[in-house]
Amino acid sequence: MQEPVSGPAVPVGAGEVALSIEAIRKAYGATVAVEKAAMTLMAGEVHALLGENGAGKSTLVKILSGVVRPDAGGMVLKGRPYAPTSISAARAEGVATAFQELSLLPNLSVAENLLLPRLPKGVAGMTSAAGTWQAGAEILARYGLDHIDPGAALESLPLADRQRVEIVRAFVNARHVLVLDEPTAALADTQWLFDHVRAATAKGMAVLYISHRLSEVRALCSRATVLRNGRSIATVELSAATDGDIFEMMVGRRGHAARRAATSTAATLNAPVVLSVSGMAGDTLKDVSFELRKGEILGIAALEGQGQRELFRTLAGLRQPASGTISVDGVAQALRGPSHALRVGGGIAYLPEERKTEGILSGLSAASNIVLPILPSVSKAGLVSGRNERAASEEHAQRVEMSQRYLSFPIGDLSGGNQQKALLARVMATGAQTLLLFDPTRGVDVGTKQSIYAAISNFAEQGGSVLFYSSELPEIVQLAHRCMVLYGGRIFSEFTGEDIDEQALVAALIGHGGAERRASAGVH
Amino acid sequence: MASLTHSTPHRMRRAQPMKLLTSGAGIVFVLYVLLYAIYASLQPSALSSSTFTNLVNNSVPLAIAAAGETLVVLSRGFDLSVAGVISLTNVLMAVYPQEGPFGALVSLAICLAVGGIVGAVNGWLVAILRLQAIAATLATMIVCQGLALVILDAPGGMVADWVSYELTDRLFGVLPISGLFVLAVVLAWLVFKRTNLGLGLYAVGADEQAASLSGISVIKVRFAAFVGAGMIYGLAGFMLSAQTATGNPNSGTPFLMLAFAAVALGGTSLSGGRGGLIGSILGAATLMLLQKVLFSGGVSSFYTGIFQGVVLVLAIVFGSAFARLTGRRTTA
Amino acid sequence: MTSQVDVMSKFQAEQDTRKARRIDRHTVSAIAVFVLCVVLILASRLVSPSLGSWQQVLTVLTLASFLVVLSFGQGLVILTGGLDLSLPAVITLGGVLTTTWIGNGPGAWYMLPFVLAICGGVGLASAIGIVWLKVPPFIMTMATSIIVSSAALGLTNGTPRGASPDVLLLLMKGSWLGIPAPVYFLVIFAVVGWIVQSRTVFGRYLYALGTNRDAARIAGVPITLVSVLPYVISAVCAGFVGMMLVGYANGATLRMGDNYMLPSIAAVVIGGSSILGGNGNFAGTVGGAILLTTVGTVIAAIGLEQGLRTIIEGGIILVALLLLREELFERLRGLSGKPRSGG
Amino acid sequence: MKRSMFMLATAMMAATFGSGMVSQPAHAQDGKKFKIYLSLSYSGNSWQSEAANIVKALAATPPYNDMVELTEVISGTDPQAQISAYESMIEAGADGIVSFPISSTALNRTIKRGCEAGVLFFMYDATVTQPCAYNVSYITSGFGENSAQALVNELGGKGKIFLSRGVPGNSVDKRHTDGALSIFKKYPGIEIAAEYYSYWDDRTTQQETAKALVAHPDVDGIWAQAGEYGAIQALLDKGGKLVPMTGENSNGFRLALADPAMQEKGLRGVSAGSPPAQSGYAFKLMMEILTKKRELAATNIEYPLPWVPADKVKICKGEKFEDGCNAFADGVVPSSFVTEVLDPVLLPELSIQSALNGTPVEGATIQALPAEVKQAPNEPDINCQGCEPPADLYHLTKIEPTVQP
Repeated sequence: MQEPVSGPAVPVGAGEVALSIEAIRKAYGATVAVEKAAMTLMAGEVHALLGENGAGKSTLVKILSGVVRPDAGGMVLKGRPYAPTSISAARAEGVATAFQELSLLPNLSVAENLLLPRLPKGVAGMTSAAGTWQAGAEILARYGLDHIDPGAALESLPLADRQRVEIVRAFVNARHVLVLDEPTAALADTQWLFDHVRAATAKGMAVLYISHRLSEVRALCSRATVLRNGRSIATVELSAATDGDIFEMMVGRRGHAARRAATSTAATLNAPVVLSVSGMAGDTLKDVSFELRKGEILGIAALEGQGQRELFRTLAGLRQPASGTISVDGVAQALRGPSHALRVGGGIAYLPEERKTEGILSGLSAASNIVLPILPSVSKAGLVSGRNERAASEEHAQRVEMSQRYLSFPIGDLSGGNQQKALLARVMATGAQTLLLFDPTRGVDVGTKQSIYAAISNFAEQGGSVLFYSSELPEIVQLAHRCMVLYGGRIFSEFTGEDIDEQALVAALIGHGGAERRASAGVH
Repeated sequence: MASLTHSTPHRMRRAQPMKLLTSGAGIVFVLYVLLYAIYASLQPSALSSSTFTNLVNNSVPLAIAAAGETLVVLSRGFDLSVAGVISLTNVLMAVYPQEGPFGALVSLAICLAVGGIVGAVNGWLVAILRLQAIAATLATMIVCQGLALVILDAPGGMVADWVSYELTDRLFGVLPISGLFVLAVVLAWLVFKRTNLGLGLYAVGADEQAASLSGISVIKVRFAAFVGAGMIYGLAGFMLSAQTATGNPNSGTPFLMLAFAAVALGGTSLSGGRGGLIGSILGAATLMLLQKVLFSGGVSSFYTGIFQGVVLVLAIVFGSAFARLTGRRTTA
Repeated sequence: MTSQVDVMSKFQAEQDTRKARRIDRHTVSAIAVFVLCVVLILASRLVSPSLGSWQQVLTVLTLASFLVVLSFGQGLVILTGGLDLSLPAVITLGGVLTTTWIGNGPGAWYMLPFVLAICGGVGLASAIGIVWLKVPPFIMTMATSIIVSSAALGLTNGTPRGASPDVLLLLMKGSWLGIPAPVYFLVIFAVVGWIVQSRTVFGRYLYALGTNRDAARIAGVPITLVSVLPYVISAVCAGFVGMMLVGYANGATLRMGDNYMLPSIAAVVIGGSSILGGNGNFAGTVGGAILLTTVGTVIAAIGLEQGLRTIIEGGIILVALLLLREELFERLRGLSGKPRSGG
Repeated sequence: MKRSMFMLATAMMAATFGSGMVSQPAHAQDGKKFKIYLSLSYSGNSWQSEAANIVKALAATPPYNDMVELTEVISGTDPQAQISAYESMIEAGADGIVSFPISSTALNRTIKRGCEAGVLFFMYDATVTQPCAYNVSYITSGFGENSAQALVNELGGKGKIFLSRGVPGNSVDKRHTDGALSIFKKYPGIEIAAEYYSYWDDRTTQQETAKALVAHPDVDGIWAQAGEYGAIQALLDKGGKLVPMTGENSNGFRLALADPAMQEKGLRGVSAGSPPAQSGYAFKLMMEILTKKRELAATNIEYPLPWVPADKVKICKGEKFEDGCNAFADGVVPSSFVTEVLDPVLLPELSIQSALNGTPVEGATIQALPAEVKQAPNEPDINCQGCEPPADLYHLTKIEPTVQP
């Protein structure tokens, strides 16, 4: 930790307007993405941008970053008109963005990614490999990421480190305004980010922070602008607004406090075992054994990289364990692949980690995406029946409370929340009795989260079993009947029913509870 | 802080020789040496400098053409116009010969310019108008072949003597001069690779959207790739003319498939972003050497193709198996 | 709570008046290709008064039938993100085996499927290299192509013998109600092909695979089978084109497939499919094949030297590509390509 | 696992190299065998394979079977590949190379190097402009102009015609077409309605003719190069009316010319064009030079133009050209079989089987060639470079004009 964590000192240039945008409008053909969006960012402020998926946040971010140009309206940066025509132009003016869909090149090195599009020059104007490595290493060190090799190919990094690289690059390029679009989607631990955001604001940077995690927003931001259906509804002081207020502004009506879903913990304890893992090891996993019972929701809590990814992918048949056995409905199975996993016993279906690369089939309609695993059952003699497909997709969309009107659109055109709903509908449509859900609410808005929670609970109430990992502890607390904490590839501890408690989980997450630092997932 | 996020071990920079060996170029180089050893054992004269010069002269046009194709393939494109540009520059060389060393320079400039113009048209169609590269370059290839036929409707014409003699000769009795042109292309590539544009090529090939969000001008990179490729095809046409000393309106046609084969053999991914130009050059040289090896091995003519096909597949399979064995996918 | 969230999504649906894009790009693109064919045929009257006739349409359709069958297989392979360069060699193989093994003797009813099975075996060999040995499709099919041509050459000793089985002569030379049999065949094949690609489970799997292999795998698509089959089908189609050519010309030559390589890819791409896989529509491909053949008939009638005609041919293809540009439709309909990562 | 894969592959390579697919050059102990190479372009059509087969048959006919070690190399359509093949042959110590050259000019440098190394180059059918090579070709014998005049005579000097050409950008095609145009140009009544490329292939000719027929259903005659049988098929597909046409030497075309049913439909014409027998003649000439039976400096040698009008078609009873016959019954050979592969005077050793399979005729021995060879006239870019063509380059040799322009 090289950077001092700044206290609540008065930021440089506080009170000065860094960026103001007014009456921005952007339409894609007949589709209006943003209309009458307005907002003012003060220097030294962390300003939240809130809204449902599809409210126009991403478009606004793209406008700010110079990726797209608005049809109408204007922006003023540090008192001068601001109308960037490209990413580079925006950067030149001191505005930089860490994108939600990471904008990194997998085949280039970390250092090259950090320095794109211009690398340090050496002899005769050629880029210098050593200089690039050096500059990359310096940047990484400055942001406390010296465990990342600047020469490593980006694709060799875990997702969380890739996200950090994306964030660091934005930090490096931002002078006046830093836009962070869902920066913690892949980060279980947000402290690192918060420290650096605070350090930047202390120097007068304005930060626009976009996140679905209200707890993070409250921990970091002072004011928030709420977008709904492409319009900015209001800008509020966060300290003066309740969660309910914000929810109401986002969706247009009042929401509810989350309820405790797991009421039937006792009933599941004696239910038959559907999935049992014993002595599983391989890669990061070490001697993992547990049982999942009928009707049970088993949560996995872990910091990133503790083996949860390997565990889920092994159970989905995507990788083979070095040792150990997996039994489904009491029968030992060697899972040969996802389609095999779907067929063994009551079936195991997997909701993958990365929606974009492993989940959606972007050109196909949402309906086709949902029914993909059950195509044969909506077909007659090998022909897909349009009516059956519609009926089946509507049925399963309903289980996750996905609006039917989205079913006929290409899934790639839908918002992240609706994509995630469709993917959840897909795993439910398989008819599998066991669901493996890897961070099922990553990057989705509050409303969608509630729909997903409800769908998971209903599934379990009807006798299905769920193994789910979440990077947000409150989610586990709210949903799980039982929770296991993975640490260093082992099951470190286990909590049942009412014992599932954030404080206890936090201690277990970092091993032995002796840590001085809180695991900040969802804590505020 | 970092203690919590230690998910990957500290990665050391890999030693350079290992990286070279596992790169596409390294593997095809090993393959080339192996084949040459077989060739030399079957045909002792293979080690003489004149045989080697002939082999180099023979391989140079394809090697340069494949080098050009690599630029486009790296940016995740296809360029079929290679056949058209070579035919076109070849007939220009034969119909309008320019004598003497200065004339050769003028001819070279014309070839590069013609290639560059065709490349610019491709770049305009693909990068700016966003047509699919394979279809757009098919059309430009057809147009170029038509132009070549208009200029010369049957094989004939004479390439300037200076070009056809000097460029196929040897320097100091050992170094094939045509090889120096390949070397020049390689040097230019090594310099280009270390420019922002060169890095952009890899970036655009890997993920166009991410590249654009990283501040790279995708249009500029694509356009440059096509123009650069076109100019290199022009050079390939120039070298082909030097070798055959005559014009043929269909002379580029055989290069179409062979150039792609050389690129793939050289370890460049046809889906973009991975590989390099040196591998393609070695790939082209390997393809030409293979013919020699099969000849000296006495493979019956009808079945030469079976050997060529099998060797092509084996080379790729071993290449990737070897790369996997040494545990690293290649990036350069 | 469930009911309340329900209310909320309804509420949201009513409030959100912004529209999203429908998936009809490929239909539009296919229609556009056909319109372009018609325009080109009508415009060809300017070249020669005998052109632009019903007779021309029939000739174009007859000649296009080869390309349609071929580009169906090529289209399936392209849909999965691959490419099949072995088609010309397999056409030749199919044709040569048909004339040398069957000829106009008996046994066509069981030998023709057998020859097609051999062609399918070639496709299977390519697929094995691609799926299991991880050889890039481009190289693998190029290698099978070289191997198969070489084998066909050795097999026939350079001179293919024999003539066409009667059933193929009937298919290619017969006519009914004044319309040549291949035209009926083309229509039936186009419909069946469209159904296979767009309406069957298998077709849907191909789209899934071509769009996102990892996602398709996780969603339980039997990816091995679905990766292999397109190459087998493609080779069977090519073998059948070989047979059609045998019926058309009553004999086989070793170069009979040579001129079909690039057109088979061009038909697919002009028809609106992406060479990178995951999208496209067989109707568009059929249109692309007919368009290319139409260009050929028009070019053949132009009285210019070959070089200039070649230039015009390239030019027409280019203009067609420009007219069929996606952006152009979008602009025409006042819609546009919404960025993939929704707002 | 990787290691075993490698070993497997090595074993495979070794096995195939050692197997029957490899023709082991049988090194003659006495060292007297002539090392002869047969370098082909593409052995993909009847013409090419017949030409190659008769060379193989001759090399296996006594006494050459004990004197010649013949190796066949196929280079495809790529001049680079043929250059590479020539170079390999020169390195391997060839005595002679009999070849169908892919390009008339691109091979020159390599040929020159070969000549300097003492290799004899005999080109058949297609030619090269390198003076140290022997060209044995009918190309100068006036196929284009003679056949064009025959068509003009049939049409009475006027009508709409198609030109079914060969391969675009090919010198042979250009020579034929130039010759034909020199005649057609004289007759204002002759209108060239369409001109297309057949790639000397039946199927392509058929498709291209079909396309041309759409625009010009009222065609009166067709001047065709090889692939002519496809043109007949296209006309038949169209509805049965045939027109006068000229073409090359396919057996199918000859039978059609002689078929009364076809004549009824309007087919008239003449069969002429490229004879595969040139390769055999070239080979025998080369062997006579190598065995010192003949002295001949490198030169261009003209092979006589086969010329068979409809009324001269005569079907052979046996497997040889005997008693002036010049075609074979349907079923004996494929319709694409090029008949002019045999010659009673120049190649009496051969039969159809030699042409189809490359096998020598039982009991036959090599017969000496006539002493005289016919010098071919100069044709720039065809058989010489920077030379002057004779003034009467396109003069008629086989036919007289029966109609005046």
